[in-house]
Amino acid sequence: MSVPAIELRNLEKSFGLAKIIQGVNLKIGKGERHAIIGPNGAGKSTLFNLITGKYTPTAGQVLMHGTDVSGMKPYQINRMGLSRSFQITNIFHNMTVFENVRCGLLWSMGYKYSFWHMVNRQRDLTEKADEILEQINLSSRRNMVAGALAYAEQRALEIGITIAGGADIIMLDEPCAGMSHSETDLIVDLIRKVTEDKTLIIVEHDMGVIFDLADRISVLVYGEIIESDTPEKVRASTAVQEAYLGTTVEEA
Amino acid sequence: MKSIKKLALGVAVAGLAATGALAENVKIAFIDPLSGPFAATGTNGLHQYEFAAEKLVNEKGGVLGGTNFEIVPFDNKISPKESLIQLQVAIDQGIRYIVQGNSSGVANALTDAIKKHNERNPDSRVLFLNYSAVDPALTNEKCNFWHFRFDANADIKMDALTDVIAQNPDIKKMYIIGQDYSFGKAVASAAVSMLGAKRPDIEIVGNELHPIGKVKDFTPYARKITASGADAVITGNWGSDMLGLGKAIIDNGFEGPIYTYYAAADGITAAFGEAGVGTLKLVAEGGDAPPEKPEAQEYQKAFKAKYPDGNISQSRITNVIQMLAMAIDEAGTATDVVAVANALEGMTFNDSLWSNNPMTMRASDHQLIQDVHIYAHTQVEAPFDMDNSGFGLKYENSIAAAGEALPTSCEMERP
Amino acid sequence: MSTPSSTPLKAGTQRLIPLNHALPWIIAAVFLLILPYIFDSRSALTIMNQMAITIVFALSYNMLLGQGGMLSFGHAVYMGLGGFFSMHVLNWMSDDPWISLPFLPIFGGLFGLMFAIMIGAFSTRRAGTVFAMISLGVGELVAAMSVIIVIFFGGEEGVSGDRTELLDFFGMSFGPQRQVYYLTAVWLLIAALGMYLYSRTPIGRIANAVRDNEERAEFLGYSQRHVRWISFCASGFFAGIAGALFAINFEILTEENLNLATSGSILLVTFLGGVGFFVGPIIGAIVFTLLQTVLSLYTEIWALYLGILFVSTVMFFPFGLTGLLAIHIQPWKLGKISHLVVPYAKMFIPAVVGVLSAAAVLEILFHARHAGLGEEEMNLYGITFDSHAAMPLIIAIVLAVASFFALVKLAPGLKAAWDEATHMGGAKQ
Amino acid sequence: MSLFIVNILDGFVTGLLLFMLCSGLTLIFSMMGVLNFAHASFYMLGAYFAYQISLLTGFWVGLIVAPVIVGVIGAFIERYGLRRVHKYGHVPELIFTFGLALLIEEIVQFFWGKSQMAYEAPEILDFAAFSIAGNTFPAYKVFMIFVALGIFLVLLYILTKTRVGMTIQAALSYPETVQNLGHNVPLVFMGVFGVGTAMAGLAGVIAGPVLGTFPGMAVLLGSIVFVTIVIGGLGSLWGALAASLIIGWLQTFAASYNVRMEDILTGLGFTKPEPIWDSAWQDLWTLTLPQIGPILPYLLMIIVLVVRPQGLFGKRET
Repeated sequence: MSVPAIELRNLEKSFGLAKIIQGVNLKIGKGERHAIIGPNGAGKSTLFNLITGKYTPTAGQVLMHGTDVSGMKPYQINRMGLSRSFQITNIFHNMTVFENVRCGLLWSMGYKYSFWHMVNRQRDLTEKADEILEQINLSSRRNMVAGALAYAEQRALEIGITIAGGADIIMLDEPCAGMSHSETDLIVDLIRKVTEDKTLIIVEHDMGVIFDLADRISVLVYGEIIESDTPEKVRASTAVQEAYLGTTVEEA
Repeated sequence: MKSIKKLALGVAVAGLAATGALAENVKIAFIDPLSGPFAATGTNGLHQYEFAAEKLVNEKGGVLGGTNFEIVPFDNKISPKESLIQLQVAIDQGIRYIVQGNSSGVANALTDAIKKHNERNPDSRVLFLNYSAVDPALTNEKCNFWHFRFDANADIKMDALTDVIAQNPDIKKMYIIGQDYSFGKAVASAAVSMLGAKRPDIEIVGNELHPIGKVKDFTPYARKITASGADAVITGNWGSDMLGLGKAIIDNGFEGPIYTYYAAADGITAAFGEAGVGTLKLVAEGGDAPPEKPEAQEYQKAFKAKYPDGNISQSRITNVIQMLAMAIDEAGTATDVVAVANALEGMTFNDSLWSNNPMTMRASDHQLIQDVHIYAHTQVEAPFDMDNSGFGLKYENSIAAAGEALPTSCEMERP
Repeated sequence: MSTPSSTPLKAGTQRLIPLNHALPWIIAAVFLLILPYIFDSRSALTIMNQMAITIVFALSYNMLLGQGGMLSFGHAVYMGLGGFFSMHVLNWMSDDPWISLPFLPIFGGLFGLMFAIMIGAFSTRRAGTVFAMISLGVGELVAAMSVIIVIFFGGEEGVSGDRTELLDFFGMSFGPQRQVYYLTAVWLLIAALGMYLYSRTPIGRIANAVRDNEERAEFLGYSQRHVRWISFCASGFFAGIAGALFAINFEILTEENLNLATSGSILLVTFLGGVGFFVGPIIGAIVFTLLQTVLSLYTEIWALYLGILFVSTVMFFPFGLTGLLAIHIQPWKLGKISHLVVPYAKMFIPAVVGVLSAAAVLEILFHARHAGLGEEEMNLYGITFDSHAAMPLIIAIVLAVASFFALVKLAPGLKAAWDEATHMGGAKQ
Repeated sequence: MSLFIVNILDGFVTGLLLFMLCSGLTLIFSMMGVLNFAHASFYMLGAYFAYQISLLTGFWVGLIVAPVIVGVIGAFIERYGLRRVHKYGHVPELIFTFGLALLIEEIVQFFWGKSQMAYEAPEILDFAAFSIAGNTFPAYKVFMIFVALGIFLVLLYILTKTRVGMTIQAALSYPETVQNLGHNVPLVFMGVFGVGTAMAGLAGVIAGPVLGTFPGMAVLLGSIVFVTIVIGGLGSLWGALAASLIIGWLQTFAASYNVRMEDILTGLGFTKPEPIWDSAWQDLWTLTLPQIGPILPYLLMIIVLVVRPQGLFGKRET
């Protein structure tokens, strides 16, 4: 196996006395669609925040394409090609939908901290942003203020902003939370479409989504990964069932 | 404040009002703080000007055979920038005489601006009659032909003060404390050099500056002064810094004299009250309480009748008004300020309400040479007290024609 | 943490001046060109210059507050230092000048920029309260330094210079006020255009993004700290230009150019105008300068009115005066602005009477309390009366209360008209 | 040495006075997330009301009544002003209190004019409690210490022994638990703001006679109070106490000892340029500690914020 896209080595995180992540080891290969599941409070969001640089690990390492990124700032990690979405919708509410996507593009398209380009005059930016709007089916909402969008549309925009920068590792934190069945189907299709040929790491409660999307699944319980394998094997694992899945599988 | 409303012309049409005609009043722009922390001093000064113009000029037939004086107030919020704007407004209204006094910083800005204005606009020259700003520089290195000072400057006052101190053998140790800015420093350096010349045996046990307007509690300074064993204190503080410092020193049990420049009126006399008697001394020009001349007593009574809350705290204001009236009459014009300035220059003035001795506007630097007194803060009968407190300022020592011998570095350039 | 909500500071991107329309800029330029022919007195020119300087300063402040979400209590530092350095450059060159006056603001801007780079390096690490407090601390420190370091700041007298001592510029010596006016006006246009264009650049857009949601911006590859720092530096640059313009106009800089009162008043100006709009600070600066210079000629308690105006703006119109204008854009676009004319006209008289009589109450009370004993007579709106008598006060109170009730009574009518005017469709049936 | 003890006592008084302001401000901030820029203005109102009342009935009635009036005004402002602005976010709230501070200063001048008021300590306390090496320590200052300590103890009792107090205390450390106050949240907010401002008012009542009652008194103290709670850590009562005392002593000692830059520089081996007034370094050479005393708190704040943004005792980031 080549260098994994993301590798976690003995990753630990404590808040005061509470040890939330206790020694996680995980390798996620390039192009893999990897889901992280676990009961509430298992530390999934904390793990996400550790990988993306929002938190600094207490011990252990995060490697991205073989480079140690632990302790780096979110923007540094993002620049190396990792982008994430948020569990609670995290968009620029006062900007238009179009501008939201454009903000996601600026860095990766090389505009960085430029103060000598006029954004409105950059045809490449506008075209790319419109292309992404097309992909996430929000072209008709282009000039609306993002805060005025319906919830499902905001979730779609969230994904749009996340993928805009063209990162090759995409991390989605409960993209389907709070959605109806039909909306969920649309979002799953969208995720599949926009993460083609990319590494996807996803946290989700909806098991249907997980088993639909994921190539591999890791099960996080009390800050430890108790199982990491293909959906079939995870579904079959007694350890997982005991610890977590149990009835949920049947329900799904 | 009714004269503020007389300014109804406002800014936009201000330019139209230019060129004072014969029948029109001689307008005098009063540019001083009328709002903000120093508004009390400014407002009181304005009242004194309005009253003096009315009583001493207009009621006596005006100048040039019937033209009245009119004081036009401008609020400069004690800001140099606002002062410069108000100066422009005043000039646009055809005003040729500017009076200002509070803050040497403002005075410096004004004298500089007026000098440039008069150079660039010979058709609308103005005179600057400074009635209170005592920074020595104004009549020394920064002097100019358009500026006249009616108060004794800080050096002259210190000269008088040190003359008096020199005669007091009880003073062996002196503490000098002041606000950390030009005036505080000027007082300190003058005190050091003059004491050194007149009483080399006096030890300066403390010479320090504190930030201006920022000290909440002067107790630590008072402790330090007591600890130094000083027999007397000299301070140029004013406003709440004066009150805070003085009260802290007295509260700490200090009994020697505290020589001040500005420890009176605007609430300060009232706030010191009984506590200040015997310790507070003040150096200034002006009259006794009650003044020696009967007409001055009448004047002061009339003023207190009109402004019961006011004080004749800047008695030189009457000198400004009277001397300006004399100069205008002598020059025969109120519009040609060069002629008026030439008349003022070197003028000897015998009719001051507050003084029996003549005063001279020294030609070399435009500094009025007059008597300076050391006052004691003590009980005074109304209406000659201050702040209606029953306390006021009485002569203790007098120096005739103070500062006459002090040299000036002024190199006057005349038009 | 920034929780996105529709706060006035985050209103963002209303485009009152669209880029592809140069028209507003041309109108502004023409307006500035003819202005001195309408108001030609020296004081009017001085006040217009003062306005222009305040506009540049307020616009630069809004780069922080409005566009960057940074509340600063010490912005005067950058304008003041820019001004002081310009003054020193002016004095240093006066013996042997090699530039002419119109280029001086470049120096002011560069020195403002220099200090913004230095101070921003640590102050922009965080936004919100920490930034506000550091700005307050730096503001206090620099203001205090200005009194202590006399050799540079000139102590209480400040530093002055003579603007005519540089090289003539196409025959202009810049002695006369009018020449200075045109210099200031040109720089006003340059600076305003520069700041406007800045807000359309990638960094300008991202500054908005960081203001609204700094966390999200971090995960888009942008360091929130660097974004704030860059905005801060740009703001310092333009503040420095304002400082140099001040130096040119007043030929003196003093401690007041650096102190907290100046920093506080620019916050007032900007907020009054409306922080969510590019033109907000411009309107704020014009209104504030007029209030400060003109109102203070008529009444002693102008600062009280200003305080009331400011507090009620924060309470009732958090989008500022510009916000008040901007809410009329929608009815205008819908072609329904005419619906508002009648209710506005109805309210006009009670509103004017209400404001004037309320002011009269304050004026009478103030006069009765503070005027001299012989000065019971006061003059208000051309009427002369005795301020110590009860009648004028009662009349003023009755008028104020009556017009207040009239306004309350008319309010539902206005609201209905508003609903109608902002409601889409139905107008042309 | 005796001067040192006197300074310790003086600094203690200053510190406690600061703490009376800071405790109210901290309470308000912890509960409502509002940094009340106008806090010192309520302190000023306290002094002026007490002065006005003392003209009629003497000092002691003012001591009780003035803070109550200030508290009622504070609660009123919270209810009809601050709550209105609250929905726009914290920055507009801060701007609102900033405007309020300006407005209150104007209102005070409107009624009382611009001069200093002759507000005096009661005669019964107008004697020297004791004196150390010629430095008298007025009884009034002893009284101030007792009032401040009394306030502190009462506050401590309320916060630790009463139900509302414990909820408030929980809210100090965990802002989200404010919700546990149930449907009375607005009332509690109003109450906390009222009590906080009343404490500021009380501080004004007892400080007015010592530090002067004039329109500038709020500005003089305003930003220092702010600085103190930022140094102590926003939301930490103990931090506020510690920072108040630190600043009290810092300012007292800075004013008391004429440490001169000249001595330090000479000690470091530099030679003083002569004559000093021609040197570009004149201001550095002539600098003394009392000159920079009042700005030391700001310097301290900047250092603390850069090194430890949550303040000395603060748990959460601002």
